[in-house]
Amino acid sequence: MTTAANETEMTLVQAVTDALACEMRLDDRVIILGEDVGLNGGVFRATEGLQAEFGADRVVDSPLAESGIIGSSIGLAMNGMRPVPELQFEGFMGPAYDQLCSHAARFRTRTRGRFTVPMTVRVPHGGGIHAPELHSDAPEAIYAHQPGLKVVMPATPYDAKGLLIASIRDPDPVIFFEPKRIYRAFREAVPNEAYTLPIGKARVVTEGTDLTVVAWGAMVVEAAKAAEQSKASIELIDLRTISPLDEDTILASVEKTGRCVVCQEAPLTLGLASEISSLVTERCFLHLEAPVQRVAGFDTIMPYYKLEMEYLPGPDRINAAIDETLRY
Amino acid sequence: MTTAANETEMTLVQAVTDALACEMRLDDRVIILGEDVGLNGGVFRATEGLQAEFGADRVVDSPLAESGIIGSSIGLAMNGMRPVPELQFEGFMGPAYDQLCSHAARFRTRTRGRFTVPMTVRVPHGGGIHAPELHSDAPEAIYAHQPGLKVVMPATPYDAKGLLIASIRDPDPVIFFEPKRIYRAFREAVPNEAYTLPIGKARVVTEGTDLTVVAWGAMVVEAAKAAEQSKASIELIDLRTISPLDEDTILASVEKTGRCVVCQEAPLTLGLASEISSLVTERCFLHLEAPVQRVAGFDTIMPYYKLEMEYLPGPDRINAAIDETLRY
Amino acid sequence: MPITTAYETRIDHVSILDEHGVFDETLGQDLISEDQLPAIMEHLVFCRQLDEIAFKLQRSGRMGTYPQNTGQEMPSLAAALAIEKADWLVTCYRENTGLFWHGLPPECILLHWMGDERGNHIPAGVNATPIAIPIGTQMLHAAGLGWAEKAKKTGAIAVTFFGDGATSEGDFHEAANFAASLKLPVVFCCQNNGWAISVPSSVQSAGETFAQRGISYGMPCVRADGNDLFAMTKVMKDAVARARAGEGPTFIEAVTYRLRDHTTADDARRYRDAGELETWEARDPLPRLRRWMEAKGLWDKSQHEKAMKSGEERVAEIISNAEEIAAPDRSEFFDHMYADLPASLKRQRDSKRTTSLGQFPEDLA
Amino acid sequence: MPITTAYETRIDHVSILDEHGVFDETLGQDLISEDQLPAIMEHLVFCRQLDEIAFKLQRSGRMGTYPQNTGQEMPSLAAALAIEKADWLVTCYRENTGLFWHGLPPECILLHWMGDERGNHIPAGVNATPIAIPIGTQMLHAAGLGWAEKAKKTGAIAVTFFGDGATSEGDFHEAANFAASLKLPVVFCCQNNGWAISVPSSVQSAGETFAQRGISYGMPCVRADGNDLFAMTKVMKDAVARARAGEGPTFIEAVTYRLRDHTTADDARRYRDAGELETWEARDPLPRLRRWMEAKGLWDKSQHEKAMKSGEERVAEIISNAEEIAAPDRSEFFDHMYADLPASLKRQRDSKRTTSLGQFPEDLA
Ligand SMILES: Cc1ncc(C[n+]2csc(CCOP(=O)(O)OP(=O)(O)O)c2C)c(N)n1
Ligand SMILES: Cc1ncc(C[n+]2csc(CCOP(=O)(O)OP(=O)(O)O)c2C)c(N)n1
Ligand SMILES: [Mg+2]
Ligand SMILES: [Mg+2]
Repeated sequence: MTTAANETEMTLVQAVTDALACEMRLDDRVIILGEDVGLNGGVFRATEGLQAEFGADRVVDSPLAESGIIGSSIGLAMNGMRPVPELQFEGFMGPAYDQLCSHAARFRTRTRGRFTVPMTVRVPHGGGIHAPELHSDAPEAIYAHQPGLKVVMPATPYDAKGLLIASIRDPDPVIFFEPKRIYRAFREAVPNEAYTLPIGKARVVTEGTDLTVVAWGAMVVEAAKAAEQSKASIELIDLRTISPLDEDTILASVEKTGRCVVCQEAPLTLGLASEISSLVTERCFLHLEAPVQRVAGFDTIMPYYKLEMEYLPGPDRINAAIDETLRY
Repeated sequence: MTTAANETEMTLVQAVTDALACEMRLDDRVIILGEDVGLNGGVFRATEGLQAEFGADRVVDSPLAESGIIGSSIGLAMNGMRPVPELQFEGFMGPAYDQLCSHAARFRTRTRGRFTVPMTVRVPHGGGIHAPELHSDAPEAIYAHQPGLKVVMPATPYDAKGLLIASIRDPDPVIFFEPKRIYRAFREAVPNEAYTLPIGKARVVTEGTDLTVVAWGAMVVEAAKAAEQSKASIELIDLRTISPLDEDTILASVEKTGRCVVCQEAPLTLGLASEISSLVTERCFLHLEAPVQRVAGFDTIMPYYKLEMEYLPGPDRINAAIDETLRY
Repeated sequence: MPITTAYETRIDHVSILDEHGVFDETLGQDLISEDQLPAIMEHLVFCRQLDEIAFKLQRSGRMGTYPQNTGQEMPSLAAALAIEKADWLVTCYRENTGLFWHGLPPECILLHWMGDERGNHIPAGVNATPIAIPIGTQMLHAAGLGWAEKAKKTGAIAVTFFGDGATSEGDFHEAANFAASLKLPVVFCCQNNGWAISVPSSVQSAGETFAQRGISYGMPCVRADGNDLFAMTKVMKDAVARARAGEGPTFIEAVTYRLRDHTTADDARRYRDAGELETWEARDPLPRLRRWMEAKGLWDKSQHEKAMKSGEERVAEIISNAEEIAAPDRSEFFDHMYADLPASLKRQRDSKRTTSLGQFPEDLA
Repeated sequence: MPITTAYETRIDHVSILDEHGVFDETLGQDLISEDQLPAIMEHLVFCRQLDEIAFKLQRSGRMGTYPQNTGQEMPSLAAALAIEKADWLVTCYRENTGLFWHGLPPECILLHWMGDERGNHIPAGVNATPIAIPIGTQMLHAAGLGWAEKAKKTGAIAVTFFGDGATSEGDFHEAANFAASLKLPVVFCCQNNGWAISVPSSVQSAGETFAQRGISYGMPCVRADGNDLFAMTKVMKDAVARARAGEGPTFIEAVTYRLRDHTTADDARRYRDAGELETWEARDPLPRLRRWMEAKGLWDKSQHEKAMKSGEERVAEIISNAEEIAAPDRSEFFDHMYADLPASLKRQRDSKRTTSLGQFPEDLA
């Protein structure tokens, strides 16, 4: 691989750091707050070096309180700043649920536009890293059910940088999930300059004709492995944005292939796969050769790590669903 | 209407009070806690008279703190009590989200059965009562996505009493949503004795052959109106339990009718209707004459009450979906 | 010395014009200029009138649930007197006097309780947040608003109000702790009005005072007679000065009383002692101020009658403004969901259908 | 009297065996019987060994992330000494000494950190809750556990432990307030170890002490040397007695120090001063107690060597117990979701498929 002079090979987590640094250089309204984001650079090192460059007033170690982090970020955002709070793990979004869903999501419409909340909440997401309880969940559906929020999840370093900068510039609150399992899984060339990718647009990873696979975050990697192993011609879609959904890209693909499998880490019931399944069915019914299949985590608590790989869908389970759908 | 000697005509909210009183007489582990549940009998009078009968130690006015109410109820439940906390409105579940989903839902499996949480959280649910902001939401999908919780919602006084007693006796945590719009909408005969109805079993309200309508809570009343207005033969299912879903009853009905419309107050995206749609499609695909249709609230914040009836699905919108599905 | 003192503190109670009409000349000096007092009195008369009429509007079905402010007029008004236009008032729902003084059109409050979000569209230039329905959540927004002013180095500050009940919520704790730890320019004012709906303040805290809630965070704490405009103005001015000087937050407990039902949906006779109510009616802050002003020759009966009359007229006008506003468009609630409405929401708005087949557009409502 | 005292308080700091080896005979008398001390010392030696070995297990890939307890052995041990078998220990993750003394098999803790929920199956009769991963949430469970004992009139109580960082969470506030307001038999013990991962305790609170957090709730507060077993035992005994007598909760701040990294996933050198660490190494509670016991003739070198050796053997046995437990069944995580597994979950468990077509059962894993 060759890297152009204006590009650097980086991992997904490095792309996150780079996006933050780029945007903080360009816009001094951007302020980072959270637990351990300062000197320590965050427990995943996503904010490494930022306090040194931008100072302790712009990269702020807050008290250990998630509702406090989000609630005060809302006030910052309402008053001309561009806060980028970090919640340390998705399992600790719970204490902030109320500020996210009762306030961040509602201020624009509650005040008919007088107040807005241009805040980007960064949250490491998902399982597979051998971590303790509540460090491996996949709560994206909860926030996608909440009108007023946007939910974004990149699956590559390039997307991570472009989508994070777009999120920070977005005039509305964004929950930016970072697939921690692939934080350091691979590198790719990422432009050094700031750039944005559109929120709400999915990416067709590989084109295919037999069946559409929809995935997001770390599941994109698993789905790609499955597609590679499959004899069928798979069209793999990486959602990139979970809310609002890029309905057009999904529907156009399934209209073409007539078959669809959706992969998620979250429990089956009421996960995003259910939404995509019902959407596709309603809008592509007469094109469907088989029902949309969901490959998901089980409707159990994500087990501690001894069994986590039993829980998480991998290429095997994805391919079983692909095969079954093809044979339907 | 005649009422037997061992029955009383009552409204849904009276049936709730009656259920609590019956069970408190039978089981002194049952304890009620919440805001204003004592002398005031709750803002909807659902606990009216209970403090007078059972004393201030068993009907406890707590400090104003929803996480506190649920978190301390968890401890009570783990230690031999049967707490029945009340959250005043569904819009105030937010602060308790973490204790509900990170703890109540997890203690049994977290401790592989050493600790269990037999707690029943009563929460008035839904719109249509001309109330302020955050007093009219429909968050059931959030809690149905959480493994480890059960979610119940009655639509009649008879069901309210039987399901509430069953919930209190259930060995696992139950969120018991009470459709406040129909708290006092009608009366029916309710047995004076304690009785239970099975959690996880839906009720076929009316049998029909052309199309299945699935609803729960206050939407059952709207769906019944729609069915009455419709020329088609509608099979109306009242879910009664939202989690776990009574898949058999739904699937058997759609296998028979080949068409299905699901009605909910909640926003469309990732509401329970999406789950039912994907389930029915996966399991009845070859029986389906038309895609499952969802009739839902919009993907917006529930508006303040001047416009709330624009938001909530009523018989017109339900019938439009029925007609469209029939003509598909 | 095995047992030593780890910590020691005391909290002041401040009173200037007491319930018996005694005025402390030392503390009270130059707090509020005598010139300003008649305008303040007019404002109070008007606010009380609006509050009582709002109750009647609800009773006659012209408004939804409404929480009366009567009896609690002084704390937020004192805040409004103590702050500048650029400062923020981050309130709950019993702070009409302060909000109106700070520039909020009273129509906004009525529209809100009439179930219309347009009442929350605070006019540009008025730094106030809308009515906070979920209890105890707005103080965190105040912390953030103040933080932003600190970051922008404007010198502006935020004053936030909440009830005794609200101090039981975790968000109160996090807000106070963030403000103290990060030295944010915020003033916390707890209106301890004795009740949270039917629950007495003794259930909200086993502490002797609510003022001591602030000790946890290492911030200065003070308790004041919340029915005394002068005492409230003094503690507010001190706290505002401290915040503006970069010295961080202050915690104020304003001891006051809810003279009416919790809201129009409530009936306080179910749980509240008539005797307690009487005691507090005697401490009503309006007559107290009026008597003192009359004794000082700053107000008289004819001024009062004039104020009553012009108040009545203003109230009537405000009500008709609020009632005569054109009904919102049926799909107005889509308009401010996002800066740009996503395609799926546009389809929902245009079709008024969440169902998705849409093959029969003639069915659309 | 316009300015009066609304509230006044002071908080004690308690020290008995100080870092220089000075022992306060008055306060220290009869706190812990001399007969019991050798067993306590053996326990401490064993716990420290297990803690250091657990670190190595993680480093060699035999265990997941582990939070070392070293340096913080005394507070929870003091609690365990002060309570009865029927009382509850509701801890976070640095309370091994107390938990083991209270009867928790050490294997449980190892299994937990080896990613196995079976470690959380606390044996019947041991009243302790499992490791609390989400910070600050367990104190509410303690409030409820204590409440249940009160309701059942058993006389049993709950002692809950949490860090300095945890006191910033709203749930801490709600737990303390519920316990105080409802007079629940609960003891709150904050282990202020100076840090919450990389964040110094000065960020968690602008207060001079963490002990003053309890003032908010009107509960007795005390600060003690958390590296002094005697001081901790004294304040625990007092607090336990108060709870048992129905007088409600007490707030204890134990001033201690985290002598190791936050967890094995952390590297404290990134943010922590070497000098600070040295200061606290000199205050290490184990050598302090050992020196004093040796001086009093209650312990000697040979006993220590024996304790080291038997500790080593016990640790080895515990580790092999934890490592040799049969692997959990692949679908074991379904077994305790509900008392009765719903039909849909049974299908998921049996088919290992969340997808639902199931027409080709031969595809099932
Ligand atoms: C989070 C939340 N829980 C419950 C309610 C219902 N509720 C509305 S007002 C109120 C009492 C508030 O008491 P307090 O804070 O003392 O304010 P006051 O009404 O006395 O001014 C309650 C429980 C709410 N609005 N929000
Ligand atoms: C709710 C929540 N937020 C964040 C974390 C991540 N986290 C784990 S330990 C810790 C610091 C805890 O500090 P403290 O309470 O002082 O306990 P200590 O580790 O010092 O014993 C943090 C932030 C968590 N586990 N839970
Ligand atoms: Mg109050
Ligand atoms: Mg700590």
